[in-house]
Amino acid sequence: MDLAHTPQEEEFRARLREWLGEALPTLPPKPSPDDWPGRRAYDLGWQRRLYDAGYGDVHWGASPSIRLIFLEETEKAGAPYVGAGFVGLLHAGPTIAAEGTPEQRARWLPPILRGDEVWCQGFSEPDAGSDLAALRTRARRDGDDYVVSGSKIWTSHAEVADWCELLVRTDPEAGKHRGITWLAMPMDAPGITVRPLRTLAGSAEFAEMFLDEVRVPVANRVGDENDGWRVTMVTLSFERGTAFVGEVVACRRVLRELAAEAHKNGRWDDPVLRRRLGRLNAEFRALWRLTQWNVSEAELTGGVPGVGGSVFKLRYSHARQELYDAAADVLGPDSLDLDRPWVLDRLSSLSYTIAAGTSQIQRNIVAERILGLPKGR
Amino acid sequence: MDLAHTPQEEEFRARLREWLGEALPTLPPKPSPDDWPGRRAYDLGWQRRLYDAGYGDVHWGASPSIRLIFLEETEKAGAPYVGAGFVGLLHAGPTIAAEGTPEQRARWLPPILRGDEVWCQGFSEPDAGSDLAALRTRARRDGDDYVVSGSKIWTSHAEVADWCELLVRTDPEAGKHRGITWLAMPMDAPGITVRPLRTLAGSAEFAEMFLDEVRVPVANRVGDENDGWRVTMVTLSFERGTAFVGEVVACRRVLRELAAEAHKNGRWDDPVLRRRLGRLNAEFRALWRLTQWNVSEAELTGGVPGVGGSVFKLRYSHARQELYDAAADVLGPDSLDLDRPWVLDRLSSLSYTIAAGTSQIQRNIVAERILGLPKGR
Amino acid sequence: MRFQLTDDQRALRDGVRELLTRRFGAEALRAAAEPADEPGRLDRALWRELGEAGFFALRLPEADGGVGLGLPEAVLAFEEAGRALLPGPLVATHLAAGEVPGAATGEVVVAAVGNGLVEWLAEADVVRGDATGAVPLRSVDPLTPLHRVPVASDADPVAVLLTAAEQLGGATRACELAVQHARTREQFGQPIGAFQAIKHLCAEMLVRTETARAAVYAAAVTADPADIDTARLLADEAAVRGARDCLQVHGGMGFTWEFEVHLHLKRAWVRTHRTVDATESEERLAAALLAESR
Amino acid sequence: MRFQLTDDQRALRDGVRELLTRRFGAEALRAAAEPADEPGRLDRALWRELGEAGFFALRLPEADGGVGLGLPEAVLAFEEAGRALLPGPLVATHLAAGEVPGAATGEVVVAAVGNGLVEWLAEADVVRGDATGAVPLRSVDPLTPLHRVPVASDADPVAVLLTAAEQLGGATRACELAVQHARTREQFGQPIGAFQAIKHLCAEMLVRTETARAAVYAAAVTADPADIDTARLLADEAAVRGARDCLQVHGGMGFTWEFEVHLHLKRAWVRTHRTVDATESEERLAAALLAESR
Repeated sequence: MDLAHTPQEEEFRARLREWLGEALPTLPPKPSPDDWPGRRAYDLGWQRRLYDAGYGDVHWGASPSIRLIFLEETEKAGAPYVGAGFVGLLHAGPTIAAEGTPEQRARWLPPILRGDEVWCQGFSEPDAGSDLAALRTRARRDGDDYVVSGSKIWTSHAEVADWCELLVRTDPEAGKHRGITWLAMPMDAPGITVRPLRTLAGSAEFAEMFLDEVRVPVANRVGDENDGWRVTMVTLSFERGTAFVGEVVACRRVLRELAAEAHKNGRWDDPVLRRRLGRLNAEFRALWRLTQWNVSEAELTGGVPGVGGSVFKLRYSHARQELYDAAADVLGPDSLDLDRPWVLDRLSSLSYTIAAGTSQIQRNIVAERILGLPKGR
Repeated sequence: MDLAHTPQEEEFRARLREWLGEALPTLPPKPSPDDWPGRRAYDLGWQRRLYDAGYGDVHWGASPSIRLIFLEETEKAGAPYVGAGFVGLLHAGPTIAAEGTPEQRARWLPPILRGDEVWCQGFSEPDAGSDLAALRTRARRDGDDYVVSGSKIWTSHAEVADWCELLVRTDPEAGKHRGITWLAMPMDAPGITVRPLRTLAGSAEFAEMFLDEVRVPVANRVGDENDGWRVTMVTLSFERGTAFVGEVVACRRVLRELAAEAHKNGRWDDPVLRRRLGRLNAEFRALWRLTQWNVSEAELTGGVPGVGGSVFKLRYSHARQELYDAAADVLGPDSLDLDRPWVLDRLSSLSYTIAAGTSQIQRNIVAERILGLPKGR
Repeated sequence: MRFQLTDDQRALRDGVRELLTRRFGAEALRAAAEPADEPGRLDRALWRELGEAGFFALRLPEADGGVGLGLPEAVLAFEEAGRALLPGPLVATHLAAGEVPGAATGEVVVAAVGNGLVEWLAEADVVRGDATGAVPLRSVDPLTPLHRVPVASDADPVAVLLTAAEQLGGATRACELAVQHARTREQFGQPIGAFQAIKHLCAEMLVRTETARAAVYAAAVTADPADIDTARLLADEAAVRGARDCLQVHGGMGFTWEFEVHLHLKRAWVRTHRTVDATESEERLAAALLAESR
Repeated sequence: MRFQLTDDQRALRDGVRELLTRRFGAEALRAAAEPADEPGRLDRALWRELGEAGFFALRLPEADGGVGLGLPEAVLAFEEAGRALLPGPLVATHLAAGEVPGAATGEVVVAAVGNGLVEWLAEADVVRGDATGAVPLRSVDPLTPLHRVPVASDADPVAVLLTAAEQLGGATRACELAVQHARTREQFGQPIGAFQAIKHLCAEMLVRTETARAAVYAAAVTADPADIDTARLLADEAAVRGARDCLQVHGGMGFTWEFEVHLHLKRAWVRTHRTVDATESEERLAAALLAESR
């Protein structure tokens, strides 16, 4: 049981740090959140920089420890995260790498790694949220194409994506988890309508996507027809181990800033608030240790992520909400001002117990898959 | 909407107060918790005093408002509560009054009211707790008797009871809620074994009861054969409106004592503890208002208690546990000393979210019967 | 003791609800929250209609042209306003009726300096309290424009109570919305309300709401300071946690701008800051315990 | 980084568990908790056996007759002690090894003055700290006799950490017991663990336990003061809430004296008072934040 990295890993960290120190000052200014083409260019540009410096495949090829160090250091240095590259680097890419044909890998992977193409995700539907396998977007075979109709929701970066990893139903007669197929849909195909979806934080971070007889070549299918559920599960579990490394580092920074702000505005003198921040310090220190524990486990089991990701996600999403509630108490009435730091983050923290599996679903997973409790009738 | 009592009610309160002022100083000393015969005599003696003074039937005949005042004033004066008379006065008695024949009422009710006889309750079984209707204690008809075998648990005062309100299964073929019958079992019948059951608080407040071919006359059946579930539901809902009046009054006194103790031992200077006590003050003030609300509702609907009792019980049982957790913080390390006040109460508060319907069951009741949410499949 | 709504009180509540449903229903709420729609403008016609209906003059003596009712009735009206998420400086204008000419009839809009904040400052005709140095902020609640002021005014206990009544209304609405969704939304082949996880969230929402209701109504009857502090603590909790649980029950849908639950949450946050700090209510209730123990 | 148990550490943990299951299993625990059974007596034979197994000398250098292992191994051993609810002044005696003759081998039982309390004072051969004015109290934990003392001793951080390790063991056990019961107990025609209400209680128990585990093990590796404060706060929470949830899952059965969960809860309470106050840990962690922010 130890927490020290190997000399090679520490060397990786030192090199990365040095490179970040040189690269970050040369970054262009960050585009505004509503400037989608600008954000695409910015995020892909950064990915290209990483690629050129030899860090392009850190989310894939590297060991969990290296990935941990990469995410820790980039967050600490204030570097951009994957941004528009998210689905390509962390969902679609790994799926294609694991399940695609050599031709598919050659076609799709290099542009992801080089920061040339953006992917978005077409999984959730209005009537298939927690119950993702109930999806109804229909694909029927017509010659060498699938013809796809239906609607998807919570698609991020859809406005500027080149490709969409799409789950469709190819066999409506089969059981709910069978009959699903994974397709790579070109976003310039006729019949796709994208409509921005405004969230409670006021931003249009997501989109709805309506598909009307969209033709997708059969050659774009990854995995077998009707085997898409299994293919998807690979995708969904891929990033579990290190998914929140950067965020935990960021939350710990926010905590320090909260202490400084409370000290400045006088609320530090209230022991109720102070001890609450102390407890949150414990909380996020522990979450960092849990991350290290999960990463080490993934490393020992050859990178296969366990269900431990659900344990982490449950605890973390609630801790994040508590963090921003504490931030509101540090701010007092200023917590009602969207121009103050942390106020928008408080709003977006509300999605953490919902997105990527609600806390209720996560508790089912933990209870059934880790603890072996029976499914209800 | 008002909180004032009628002049008649206030006159009742004044008379009661005066009487308590005279009666209480003449009470014999309280017997030790392990002295069962002593406790029986003490509790029945008090009931007899109430009866002689015209308060014997206050739990039954009186309006909810009068009952509220009675419970409030007796608790404030430090008078004994029903004690060994609990099941007779609040469960079996009301059931017999509502569902019994004239002969049954004449036989069993006067001794309860006069403090002559003690009843205990034989409902729960080792395998029928939350799922009470799954009870398996079997009664077969043999001439003018039922012959009863099985086991019961959580029977209080069984050692000194004259009668037991017993739920038995008379038709094992019928659906779970059918085939149950309500019997009054004489506790001196041959075949009854009572074994004290020690709780985590260290006391033998409850007992297990084993029944081996116990003969109970058919004439002791209240309600029809196989109609016992309906009969029982009447019993269980009877006391909902005012069940916890005395306890809420007592909890508010405990809160004041905690403030005084904290002030004495210096912990009052800790704002965390102080504000917690302030919040608990709000909590129990609100629970008192909710009691008044429920009592007024019962009065308007002719004394029929609603499901609002589940709302109250849910909130109250958790508040009571929080109260005694706060008491532990007021005491500090002394909270580990059983000779200190509140420490034993803290232990017994642990049963509140379990006994008489766990919080989980209560939430089902609230969700399904008040909010109309569907039963799960 | 008849701690239940009278028939008149029930009629009053239904009347206010009917008016608000007609004049500020779900569609109007959605439209008002559209940022395109001139945020921070008050619907003066609706304001006068409220005035005509007696919303502001509710507690003024009939001799002074008021409705001559009491705090319980005002609490019921403000509960409905909270339920409908009615925008505007309702509490400030209600409290100004009889003191500021035109407030009672809804012709004059009155804002008041609260606990370091002023709501609706720019839209108000009259501002009570010292608003010197007021700075606008970008309000988290799209339906409540806010200014920050350096000084806090002492809170009128009635303002605390009426704010609690609004919180109670918001909590009630959040519970209704959650239950409605849980009954109809299907996942895994059954309404999600059939799952215990959802069922128990809804049950706890109701428990918090009904406990807060008893506390708020009692404070309206007694006007006792400790009862008012109690009402505000319970109602704040019911409103904030209710809106959050409602959001959780709705899943992704609750996270969209179109669905009203976020407006309830944001307004609930605004109301927690309107009068005295919650910590002050806690301290006063603690001090009351100590005083009673002597 | 290999933040996982090594094979040696796993073997050590299994060895301690095997020893404790054999020598202090469920039956022995029940018997020890029987008030008839001379409460407050320590099983000296078992104590010596622990000594022989190296429980107390675990961290002493081999040159001094110790096992020569480190804090991580000690934490694993104490976690097992917590899991088994092993009675006795284990932490005090372990810390005395190498300083108090006979402690390392289990021949001498050592008690220590803690945060206003001394555990096992009457049974101890040696008492460390100032126990003047010690007064016995009627301990809530039938397996831990307690004295109250007027002064508190400064807490050794290792004592804080090993106590956290015991809490972790108790939390682990409570979760196991709850899951076991939820799998087998049937109500309403199915195991109660099939109901989401129970399922989610158990899931949260595991989440608290595993988060505490990461914190406790990390503190054992670094021995950093902030890591130790973190470990104690998380482990206290996991142990106390775990025992309570375990009790809730067991329903009435959990409320009986015969079932071990109440002993876990009571011991967890005792351990929260053994070293520094939790509020002190919170304050130190808050101060650390401020220091890091500069």
